[in-house]
This record gives sequence, structure tokens and C-alpha cells, in this order.
Amino acid sequence: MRESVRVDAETPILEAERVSLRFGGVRALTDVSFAVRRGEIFSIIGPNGAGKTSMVNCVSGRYRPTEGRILFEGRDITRMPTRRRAALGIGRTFQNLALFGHMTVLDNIMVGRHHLLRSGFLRGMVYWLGGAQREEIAHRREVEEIIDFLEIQHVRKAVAGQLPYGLRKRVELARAVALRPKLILLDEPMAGMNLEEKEDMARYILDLNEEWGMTVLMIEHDMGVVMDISQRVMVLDFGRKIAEGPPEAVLADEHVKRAYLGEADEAVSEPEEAVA
Amino acid sequence: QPIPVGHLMDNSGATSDVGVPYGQGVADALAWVNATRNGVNGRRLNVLGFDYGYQAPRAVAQYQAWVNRERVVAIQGWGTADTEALVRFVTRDRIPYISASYSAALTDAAGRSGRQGVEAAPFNFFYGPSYSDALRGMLQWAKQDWERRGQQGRPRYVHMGANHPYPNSPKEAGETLARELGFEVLPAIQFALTPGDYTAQCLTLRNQGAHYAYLGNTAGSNISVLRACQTAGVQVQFLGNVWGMDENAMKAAGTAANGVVFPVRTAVVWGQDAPGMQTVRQISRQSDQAGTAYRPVHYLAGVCSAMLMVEAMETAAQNGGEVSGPRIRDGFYARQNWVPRGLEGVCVPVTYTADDHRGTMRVALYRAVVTGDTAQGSVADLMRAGTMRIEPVATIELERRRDWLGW
Amino acid sequence: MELGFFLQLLLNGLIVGALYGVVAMSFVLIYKASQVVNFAQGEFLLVGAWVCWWLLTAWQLPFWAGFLVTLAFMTAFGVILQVVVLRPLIGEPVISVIMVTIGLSIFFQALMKWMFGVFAQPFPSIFAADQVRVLGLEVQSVYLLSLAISVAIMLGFWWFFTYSKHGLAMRATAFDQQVAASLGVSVPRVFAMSWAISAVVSAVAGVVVGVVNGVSSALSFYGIKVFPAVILGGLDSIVGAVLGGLIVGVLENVAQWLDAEVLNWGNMYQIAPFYALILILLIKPYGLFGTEAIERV
Amino acid sequence: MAVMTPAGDYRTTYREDMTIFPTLGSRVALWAGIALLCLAPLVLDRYLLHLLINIGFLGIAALGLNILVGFTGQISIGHAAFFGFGAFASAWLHDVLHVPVALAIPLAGLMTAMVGLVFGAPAARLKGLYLAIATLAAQFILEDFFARAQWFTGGVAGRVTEPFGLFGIAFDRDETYFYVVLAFVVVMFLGAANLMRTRDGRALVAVRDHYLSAEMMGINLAYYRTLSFGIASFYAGIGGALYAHYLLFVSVEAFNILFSIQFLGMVIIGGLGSVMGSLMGAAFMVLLPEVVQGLANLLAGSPIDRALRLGASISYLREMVIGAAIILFLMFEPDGLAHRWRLIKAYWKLYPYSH
Amino acid sequence: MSATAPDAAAAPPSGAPRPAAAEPLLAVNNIEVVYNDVILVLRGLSLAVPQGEIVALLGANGAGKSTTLKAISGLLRTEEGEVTRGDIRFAGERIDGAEPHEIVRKGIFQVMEGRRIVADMTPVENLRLGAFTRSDAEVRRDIEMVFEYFPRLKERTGLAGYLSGGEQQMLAIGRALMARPKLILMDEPSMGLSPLLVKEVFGIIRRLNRELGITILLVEQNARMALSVAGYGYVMEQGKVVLDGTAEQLANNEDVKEFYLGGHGAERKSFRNLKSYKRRKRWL
Ligand SMILES: Nc1ncnc2c1ncn2[C@@H]1O[C@H](COP(=O)(O)OP(=O)(O)OP(=O)(O)O)[C@@H](O)[C@H]1O
Ligand SMILES: Nc1ncnc2c1ncn2[C@@H]1O[C@H](COP(=O)(O)OP(=O)(O)OP(=O)(O)O)[C@@H](O)[C@H]1O
Ligand SMILES: [Mg+2]
Ligand SMILES: [Mg+2]
Repeated sequence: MRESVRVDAETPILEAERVSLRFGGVRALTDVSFAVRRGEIFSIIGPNGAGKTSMVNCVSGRYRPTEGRILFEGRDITRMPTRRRAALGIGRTFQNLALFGHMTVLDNIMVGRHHLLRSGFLRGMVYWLGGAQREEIAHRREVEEIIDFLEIQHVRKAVAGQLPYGLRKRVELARAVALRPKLILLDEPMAGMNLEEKEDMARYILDLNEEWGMTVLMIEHDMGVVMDISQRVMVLDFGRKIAEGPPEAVLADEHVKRAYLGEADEAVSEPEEAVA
Repeated sequence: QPIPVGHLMDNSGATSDVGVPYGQGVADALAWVNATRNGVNGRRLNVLGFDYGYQAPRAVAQYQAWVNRERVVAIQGWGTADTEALVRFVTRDRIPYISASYSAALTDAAGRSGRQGVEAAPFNFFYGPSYSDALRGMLQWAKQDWERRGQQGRPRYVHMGANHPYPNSPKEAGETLARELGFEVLPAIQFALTPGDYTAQCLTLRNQGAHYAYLGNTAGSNISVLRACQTAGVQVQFLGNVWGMDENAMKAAGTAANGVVFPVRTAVVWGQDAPGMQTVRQISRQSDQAGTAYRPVHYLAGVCSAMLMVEAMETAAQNGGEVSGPRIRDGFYARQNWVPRGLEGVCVPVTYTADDHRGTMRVALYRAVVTGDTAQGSVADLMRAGTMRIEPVATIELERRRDWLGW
Repeated sequence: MELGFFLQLLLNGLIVGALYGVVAMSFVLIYKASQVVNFAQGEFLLVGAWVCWWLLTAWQLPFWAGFLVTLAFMTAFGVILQVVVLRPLIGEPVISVIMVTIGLSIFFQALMKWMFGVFAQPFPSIFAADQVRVLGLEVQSVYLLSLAISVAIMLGFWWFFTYSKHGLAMRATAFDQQVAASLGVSVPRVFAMSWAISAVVSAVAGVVVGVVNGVSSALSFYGIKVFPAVILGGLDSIVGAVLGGLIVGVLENVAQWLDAEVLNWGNMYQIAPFYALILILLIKPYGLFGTEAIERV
Repeated sequence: MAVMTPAGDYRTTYREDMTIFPTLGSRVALWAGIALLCLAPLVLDRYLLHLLINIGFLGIAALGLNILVGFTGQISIGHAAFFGFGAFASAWLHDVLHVPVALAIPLAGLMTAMVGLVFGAPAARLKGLYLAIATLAAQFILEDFFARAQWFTGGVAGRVTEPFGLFGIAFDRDETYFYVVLAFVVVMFLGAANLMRTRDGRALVAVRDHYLSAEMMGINLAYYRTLSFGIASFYAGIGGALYAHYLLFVSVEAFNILFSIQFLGMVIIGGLGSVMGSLMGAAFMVLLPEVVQGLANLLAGSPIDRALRLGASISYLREMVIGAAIILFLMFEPDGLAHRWRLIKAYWKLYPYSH
Repeated sequence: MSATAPDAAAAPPSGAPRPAAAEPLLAVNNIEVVYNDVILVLRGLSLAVPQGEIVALLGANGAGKSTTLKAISGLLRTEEGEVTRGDIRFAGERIDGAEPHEIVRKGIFQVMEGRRIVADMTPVENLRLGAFTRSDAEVRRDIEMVFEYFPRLKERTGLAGYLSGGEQQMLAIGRALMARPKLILMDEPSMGLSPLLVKEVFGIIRRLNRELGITILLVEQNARMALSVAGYGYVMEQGKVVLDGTAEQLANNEDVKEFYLGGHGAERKSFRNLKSYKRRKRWL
């Protein structure tokens, strides 16, 4: 299951071609094109309301772009129903947690296995007879592996809605991982975490990328994290792409500095400093 | 050892407006029998009352409880839907079932009518003319009325009521006879068993140009129609069924009820005099110590119905006989032109035979007369003051036609 | 003749529909404040009508006095109901609260029967002229009065929700009680207010219907009848509720016309609004005017 | 942390970890309970059996509604109509098509499921209370159908049907019919419990909790929303069919809006999303009127009776008490019986360290 | 206490009064909070917020920071939580057990975690709601003030539910300003904001404190930022205060540096090279 995939510069796993998205008068995205290479960690940054989440929503199917195309592994998925994208290999987490609040952590993660499970309700009802039990146990094993990896063993049976914020984010990640996606979309995975937890999260993301072979598309406001773990960065502002490239270069861009980072301040981890 | 008797009532359902006084009449009569005659042949009646809210399934469930657990020997029943549903059960269990449903389908005791859907109902009885016969009587009166008033052309007749076994029961019989008598029969008009706004129905009535309209529901919803029709200015002669009009309804409908013609099952109404009224007043004191309550027509009918059963039981108990279902039934056949003891001049004479349970073919028609505001004052006051009156109109003696048996 | 008949039915539909609209509004009010669907709305009509009837007959009050006392009583009734029954349920799942309103409905239905009996009772006449002629149709004067009251109530509601601070607080409470509380809104007070207003407005409708048809437990059926009205308009729209009411009223009457003229089925009158309801929901899942739920991730 | 597993919990395989009844104690209790119920007809009187039978078939139908409301989050105020459809279907299959009752009951369940799917498919687009009220419309439309479809239902007069029979034995008395209902209850409840711990069951709950993210997990919303209608109707149909062959009479009057509301009451009082809660809720709704009646009987003849004229108004008082009981219950236990049950269990498990 | 905290105030984690100003505006004394009658979350927590100060409350996920704020603002009772021991005093008056709306009227306003704006209202309506407890005529002017702080919000006239995450956060803070409270409890105000806005928000917090004299209790994961604006700080672990001191003291504490600020001294560790080891060091 864990395979290593090196960044493959030639074949993009995800391509967005001139994507535009409008809500009535609001232009959430205008003419955005980019490509995510197989095996890389790709970050989208930008001011609040720039359209980052909207872009991810277009990829995961929540929104249909008003114009433009989105290709996944060379295949046009612009109009594909949301639910079919899971089987295709696109998993995601959400900016505002979207767990199944009344289910246990274990069940939440098992829902991630939905498209991999075969037994429908009839076989489910006769649990012991139709092979549902066998299947459940087999998948439970894989889910436990994810649980171990994300270190949430102790809350396995807890109700997801009552967990503290940081753990919920981790459960959400586990659920997305359980889909066994090729591309995982992370919408602000570090928000609301303290340094230590951010470090943990960074480690998980790196492991997912390097050991589990997942391509990562991440939205994040913590520049330290973005700098350190992503290979390439795209910057959106007012729905338009204003820069793309390796993090150092992008963050040095004047336009980006002005629109996004603001003046230097002793209290933020300054990217320039870190690079230097 | 007491005799268990079931008493099914509607005190809270769609027909509770008439169910309450009728049920009270039955209950008072049976209580009176216990109090003054020490029950039947020295055995007290253990009356098991149940308010089934006019829901046939609940009646059936209660019936099964009574038969299986309490082993009742006879039942005082209520509605058409439940009584008809229980026909098969009471026939099987041989339990006389005296209903307040006057559905003609219950009169074919031997199942000889050969009509489709009508099965033998050897254990079903009721007191008074069947719905169908009462309607037949009213139609014959309507025919005379039409001619007497010197009207031209064919009178138009329409059946009104809910889509429910009780209003439906005489529909076919009425429409058939109306055609025979030369009426033009209009498409039936539906309205629910609950009070409501029936202006639309009245406008339809007017638009159709009906002359005679049968009101198949109980008083509560009929008065809504009457009031709506009064407002809409509809001039129709309404024909109520036995449950369709009474003193309470006249009070509620006010002048809108004026002129409605309807059958009354007893020979007198409250406040009139007859030898048996003495007894009725005693019975009434069972639930009204002061003796001031006004008892509507349904109360009297309930008394008669209960007392018929009591006498049939007494007949069964004669000579040390067992008070069992089949013997009680035979008790109903024991007399001709039968008026329960002490109720002379109140209950009309009835005769039941083993293959014909049409107790009477006499239809006594009365007219509701309301001359003023009925909002203030009790029914008793209004009747006493003459603001509301129930006036005899005609008594139609129907032929006991064999081909009318069972529908 | 035919056209006249149709027009009369239409007019009747509008008049009755306005009443539905009023009840629907008071229903929407509670929904807007608490997301609770009030199954006891019909019983509010019932209680109001019986109380007014009792004041007029047993106490011989003149109509206007009796009516005002009824409204005062209903205000208290709404508040007490809220304090005794609904306040402890604040913060509990909405569905449980909905179930409680069902319990209330059962309770008051029976209580009214117990206190006032099962017979329909007539109201004393109120106006010198019981009816007036409109478009060739005799219309109860009370209906016209109710029409005027309805319009006034509707305007009041519209202002309340658009401009008043309390209307805003009510909407916030409906959206999220915790948030509302954190903003300094007294959630219990908002609920008490909405229940009281709703009870009063329903009682107005109850009295009007009572005057026309007599008071009986069947009045509570209005509580069910407004469902199609409310949904047609959209659960959270005051304007929608009024329009929905009118539509249902007209629909009933048109259905009766169709029934009488062509179908002869008999009960289109009762069932037609529900068919219409399903049809409209298929086309517009949030009713004609309801706001769509916000779905963002 | 919020997890509470009792001490002495030594489960070593996933299989053991995934049973419906996680502790030995609960398993033993289950089997003992079923065994006791099997003995019930030998010891209980008919009245109690009658109540148990009612709890049984109502519980099955309530479970169906709980799958719809509690698990999938789709409120339905039309459940009684589906219950009724099952009852009519079974009576029709038996009386008109002469299908043996033992077969007619499951077939009726399937027919009802079909009808449920027909109503459920468009309903999949509706949310929350809009759906609830669309089901209310379904309730009235189906009621109208029952009153009209003479060929199927016997029209407004209803249909008298026959008792359950198998291998020539008639299960026509409380003592015997009890076993029929018990068998159905066990099978249907196990089915539901199993469903809930497998793929489609989880999908249903996921749709309830967060349908947007469920969709992105690859869950077909329309399918599951419709499916849950189908399953709910199936359960309702089975419950209704069992009712039909118990009462031996089916009529449109029984399946009214009030009955639908009672079903809703059962699942809410029992506990939304709880399998066993459905049975508890059904028991509550069946026993409540009986208890009230019992109280009234106790009071009969006493001064209170005379003062309030209980005798004449018993039916109103009964209704009032039922209404009040529902209100009070929800005021003190808004999450239902199943929730209280869980808390009690948790309390005993952690005793004496319940804080 | 396993970690050495030489320069932290040596107060025991619970009980004894703090060596803060004579009468703090807000004093939380040794409270215990229980959810659902069974889950004990706060175990004898005490803290004090002096008038006119900014106090930071730091701690890991699940330490009970939000619970503490909810206990103060009374919102706990909307979540089946309860203060079972200890007391909370605001300006000398006990407020534990009071209704949330009463507490707001006393001048305590909480900016809840996760924004919690009213999605089906416009931003302006949300702001008007913030001013619900006020009845003066300056509401309109204050709305303009908020728009001045967050110009982006002014352009958004649709429903607030459609705002981006960061925009909603701005709205939530703006709403608090509208209430003109004496004390604002802020639960992770910087969550989901871009670096530029984070700086702006902290600038605004500082301005609120300096210009309007509003006292602020700040829960933040961005410890560096929080300590840069705060005068005093507390560190929580598992429902208790394990460390407190002036912002300076805390910023120089080795453990705080390591777990909350990142790296010793000014050097920032890279997120890339953490994977080799795991630390789970705690004060408890
Ligand atoms: N469904 C929608 N309807 C209307 N407007 C929308 C909708 N979704 C997003 N928007 C608007 O589109 C713009 C971009 O929103 P988006 O959520 O993509 O921003 P973002 O870059 O993720 O910002 P943040 O960092 O604050 O989360 C915002 O102005 C938002 O108001
Ligand atoms: N409503 C609730 N019911 C039960 N337990 C709860 C509830 N809310 C919080 N908890 C529990 O209380 C503990 C503290 O939660 P709290 O939200 O206060 O933490 P926090 O310090 O704010 O964490 P974070 O940084 O993740 O926001 C957690 O273990 C959580 O599971
Ligand atoms: Mg975003
Ligand atoms: Mg928190």
C-alpha cells in the first residue's frame, strides 16, 4: 500500500485550464490555470477571499467552474458528479471541519472506505452470511493502520463531534487518507493549531507524500509550513493567479509581499529571514 | 355474577356530537336497570364502556378484547364502518350486536337478499328504520311536497356526505328510488364529517340547481353546510338523516337549520308527554340528579335501543335459561310490535324476524323550526320558549318490500 | 352562469385563503424564531375561539371587549406556554421541541373538549348586517373584517422582520441559539415573544372562523391546513406564507369546481392542495419564496 | 479523554471489537431476554400478550421510521400511510390473490418498499422540514388512495382478513401469534443493527451528519436518501402486515395523520438513531394509554372521580394525560429513552468514579 | 511540574490568588467544569485579568481554553456544561451561573471559536446584531468604523454565509466591536487569516486595548503573536494552569520557546526535518 513516488515533472496529475467561477456578481476565480505534478506538494496561498477554497471546490466537485476545464490524470472531470471523484482518487479535508459529528472516529474513517467496499444494504443486513463481516474486518485492518499512523488510537471510539479541534482535524485527515487518494486536497490543515501540532501535521503531510505516495494540494496561511514542505506555490489574489513557482521565489515577489505578507514584523516567522 | 355487556361509544371522534347523547342514553338505561330492577333476572349488568373515537380499527381491537378476555354476551355498538366490519366476527362468535348504525346491510339476517357484498348478519340489530328506508320515506315525502307546491318539471335530488360507510350507506338506495320517482339525480357532493367551511359545496349546490339535498353526515358537519348555504343564499330543501339533525344542531346552526326535514325514531321528543316519559325521566336522573337536563332525540333512541336489549336478555333468562348470545338473539324474535315495558308511547313498536331485521318500516318525519337567535340560552330554554321547535311533518308507512332488504 | 359560479368560488377562495395566510404567518413566526414547526397552531385557534365565545356568552361581554380580553389572554397564554413548557427545552434538538408541540396539540384538543364539550357552538351575531354583497356573492361581514385585520398583521410582520432589532434577534436565534446568546440576545425572551405573537394572531383567525362557522374542535384542523400554505410560500417567508394561504384557498375552491363540473370524484377539495404542494416542491425545493439553505464547505 | 471503555475490556480481534453487543454481559442478557419472551405466552395473560404483540409490530415500523429520521435525518410525517399500505397489501395478497399469509407479509413489505421508493425518489431533493411536509402530503394522498381504491383496500369500508397460518396451523390467538411477531421482531432488529455497522448504514448516517462532505467521500446522496425511504417503508410494510393479520380487519381510518405522529413520537421518545430505542419508544406509546386507563380505573368511584366527573370525560382526560406525558417526558428527557439508558449504563460502568 | 521554569511566576497551578493588580476586572477562582454531568474538563483553574490589560491564554488542543472562555461568558450552559466548583467574578460580582445574555449586558463579549457568524444574514445585519444590547444612536457610525478596519467586508453585500473563511473571521471580530464591551474574550482570532491580516488583527487588538481601553482575554495558537501583544500570559494543560507570568517571562521560558514559539532563540526550525523524533513533553 505504501509506495514511494518521486515527483514526476512530466505528467501532471491535475491540470486547471483557464478556470473561472462566478457567483452572481462575485468573481471568485478568473482565468486560473495551473498544473500539479504527480508526487509533489503544491500549495495555494493568497489573501482571504482570494478564491483558494473555491479552486479546491472546483477540483473536488463542490463547484462547477463557470468557464474552463479541469483535468485529472489527463481526463476531463469538469462536469463529473462529485461522488465519482472519490473513486477516481481525489480526497480532501475542509477548511471548516466537516466531520460526521455524531459518528465515532472509527466510523468516520470507515466512511472514507465507502467506494472501496462492496457489500450493499442487503448483504449488510445479513452481516454474517453475505461476506459483509469479512469485508468489514479486512478494511478495519487498513483503517487501523491509518489510525496508528496519525496517532489517534486513543480516540478511536470517541464521538467525533466532541473531540477538541486539533484532533478533529486529524480525524478529518484520516478520513481523507482512507479514501486512498492519489491526490489529496488539504484546506488549511494547520489552522488553529499550536506549533507542536503544526509540526506533527507537517510530518504527516510529508509522510503521506513521501511514503504513501500521495500528491498533495494544500492551502495554508502559515508561511513557515508552506516554505518548508511545498515544492511549488501558487498565489491567488482577487481570484487571479499572480505568481507561481518555488516558494522562495514566489515569496520574494513584490506583488505577493504587498498583497499577502505585509511589512516585515518581528513577531511573524519571516520567510526572507528563513531563506537567508 | 354480573352479565358482561360491551358498550362502544364515540365520545370524542368525528360523530361525537351525536354519539355523546346517544351513548349517555344507553349508559343511563343500563344503569337504571341495575339500580331499579337489580339487573336482568337478578344478575347485574357489568357494562364495559369504551370510547373508540369513531375509528373502526379501534372498535375491532376492543371487540376482540371483549370477546377473548371479558366474554361479553352482547354489545351496544355505534358506527357503520365498525359495525359492518364486525359482522363476520359477531356472527362467528354469536354475539348480538345492537348498533346505532342503521345501515340497511345489517338487516339481511339470513343473507337471502343475494345482493353483492351483503352478507348474512344474523346477530345485528338496531332500533328504528334503516338509513335507506328513512331516505326512501323522505323521498316519497319530497315527491308529494313537490307536487303539493305545484312545482313544474322534474325535481332535482342530490346526495351529500363524506366518503365514509355511514353517509354512503343509503346512497344507492336513495338515488335508485329517486330515479324511480321521477327525480333527476345530480352528482353527489362530498363534505367531510368535521365542521368546516363548505361554501364551495353550497355554491356547487346552487349552481346545479338542486331542489332536494340529502345530508348524510352527522349534525356537527351538516350545520356547517347549512350555515354556508344560508350565507350563499341557496334555496334547497334539505333532508337530514336520523343523526343529521337534532336540538343541539338547531341551536348551533340557528335559523340556517330552519326547515330541514328529518326522521325521528321515537314517538315523542323531550318535553312532550307520553306514558313512557315517566320512565325516561327516571332513567335520565341516572346521570342528572337534578333532573333539569334537556335530552335530545338521540338520548331517547339510545334508551329504546338499550331497553330492547335488556328485554331480549330477560327473555333469554326466563325459566332459568342461560343469558347467552344465541338466546338473546332469540329474545329479539319473541315479540311482535314490541315496545319495551315502561316505554309505551316513547319507543315505536318494532318487530324482528329470523330473516328480516328491519324492525320498523314506519318513517316519522319532522321539521326543524328555528325562529330566532339561538346563541344565547340553553337548548332547554330555547325549546321551552319555542324559538326552536321540532314539528311533525308526515309519517310514511313504507311497504316491506323484499327487494329492499339489505340495501 | 358558469363563469359567475367560477368567480364566486374564486372570491370565496381568496377570502378563506386570507385566513389561511394569517394562520400561516403566525406559524412562520415561530419557525423563524426557533426552527420549530408548531403542530399546536390549530389549537391556538381553538383556544382563542373558545375563550372569546365563553366571554361573549357566559359573561355577556360586548364583542369588542371580549375580543380584546381574548387577545390579552392569548398573549399571556403564549408566554406561559413558553415559560412552563418550552423554556426547559432551549438548546435541545429541534425535533424534540416539535414533538412537544404535538403533545401540546393533543393536550389542548382534549382539554377544550373536556371544558366546552363536543358540540359546535354559535357565536352571538356581531354586526348589524351579517353579510354584504361582493361580486354577486354574499360574504360574511366578519370575513371582510378579517381581511382588513390580516392585511394589517401582515404589514406589521413585514416591518418587524425587516427593520426591528428584535426581528433580527429572532432570525439570529433561529439560526443558532448559542450565537444569539453570545450576542446578548435573551433566547427565552425571543421565544416567549414569538409564541405570544403567534398565539394572538392565531386567535384572531380562530375567532373569525368561529363567528362564521361556530366554534368546535374542528377549528384545530386549520393547523394542518396551513402546512401546504406555508410550504408553498417557503417556510421562512412571511410574504410567502400569505401568498401560500391565498393559493391554497383558491386551489381548494377551484378543485371543488373541477370536481363538480368534470371529475365528480368528490374530494378533490381536500386533497388538491397536497398535490399542488408536491408539484411545487418538485420544481422549487424551498417553496416559492423560501431562502435556500447555505451550503458551503 | 472522551472515550470510556470499561476496565477489563480484553478484546483481541477486530471481529470481537465489531460485535453489536460488545460485552459478554449484554450478549447473555440478550439471549436470556429472547428466551424469556419465548416463555411469555405460557405465563402472561392475554391482555399483556396483546400489549406485547402491539409493541412488536409497532416497534418494527418505528424502527423503519428511525432509520429514516434518526439515521438519515429525513423527517417523515407519513409513516402511518406506509404502515397502512403494508396492511392493505398483505390483506389484498391473501384475500384476492390467495397468497398464503406467511408469504403475503414479506411480499407486502416489498410492495410497500416500492411505494416508498416512488415517494422517496422525488423527496431526495428536499431538505429538512420541506421534506417532512412533503411526506405529510404523501400521507393525505395515500389516505385518499386507500379510500378510493376499492379493488385494493375494500374502499372506505375496509377489508376483513384472515389470521396467519403456517403448515396448516393457524396462529389466530394471542398466545400463538405472539411467536410470529417475536420472530419478525428478532429478524428485523438484527437486520437493522447489522445494517448500521456496515457500509450502507454508515453512508446513511454520513448523509445525515454532513451530506456535503459525504458526497465527497463518494456517497451517492440521491441513492441513499431514496434507499432509506425504501428501507423505512419496508419495515413499515412488515409492521402493517403483521398488524393486519392480528386485528383481522384493515380500514383506512386507522392510518391517519395522528398515527403517523405517534410513530414520530415513538422514535423521538425512544431515541433518534437508536435501534433498541425504537422498541422502547413503541413500548412507551403502547403502555402510556393503558397506564392512564389503569389509573382512571383505580380512581373510579373515588371523590376525585365524582368531583371531576371522570367517568363521563375519561376519554378526554386520557388524551390530556397522554399529551402531558409526552410533553413532560421530552422536557426531562429530550434525547429519548435510549440516551438515558446509555447514561445509566455508563454510570454503572464507571461507578463509583462517575465523575 | 516536571519542567523547570525558573523565571515563571512560582504560583501553584491552582488555588491561591494571583499576584496581579488589587482587584482584577475578571477573576476566575479554582473552577471545575463538567460536560454532560460526566466529563470533567477543567480541574481547578484560576486566572485573573486586570483592568485594561491584554492577557493571553495558551495551551495545546483540548487543554480547555475554549471551555474556560465559555465558562466565563456563560455559554457553557448551552452545551450541557456546568461550573461545578469555584467562582468567576467580573468587577467583583459573581457571574458564574448567570445567563449568557445577562453576562453580555454586563460587558463581556466572546468571539467564539469557528467564527459563528449568522450565515443567512448580510454582513451589515450581522454587525447590527452585534450591537443588540446597545440602544444608542452611534451604531451606524460604529459600523463604518468596522468597515474601516476591514474594508473587504464593505464590498460584500450578499449573505454572510458565502463569505470566505477569513472574511467571516473579520466579521466575527467586527461584531465584537459593535458590542462595545468592557472585556472581549477572543477565541483564536487569527485562525485562518492571511499573514497580512493576522498582523492587522493583532494591530487592531492592540488599538482596541489602547484606544478604547477594552480589556482582552486572548486565546491563541499563534503564541508568538499573542505574547507580543499581551502583558501577561497563562499556559494551560489538561484543564489546569501550569505556568504563568508576564509575557516577557513566558517568551523567555525554555519550554514555552520549544513548544509554542518554535526553536530556541530566534532560530526557526524547519518543518521539514522534524520527522526523525517525537517529543511529547508536558508539564504534567
Ligand atoms: N457559494 C458562494 N456564493 C457566493 N459567493 C461565494 C461562494 N463561495 C465563495 N464565494 C465568494 O468567493 C470569494 C472567494 O472565496 P473563497 O472561499 O474561495 O476564498 P479563500 O481564498 O478560500 O479565502 P480564505 O483564506 O479566507 O478561506 C469570496 O469573496 C466569497 O465571498
Ligand atoms: N460540548 C462538549 N461536550 C463534551 N465534551 C466537550 C465539549 N466541548 C469540549 N469538550 C471536551 O473538553 C475538552 C476541552 O475542550 P476545549 O474546546 O475547551 O479545548 P481547547 O483548549 O479550546 O482546544 P482547541 O485548541 O482545540 O480549541 C476536550 O477534551 C473536549 O473533548
Ligand atoms: Mg478558504
Ligand atoms: Mg478551542
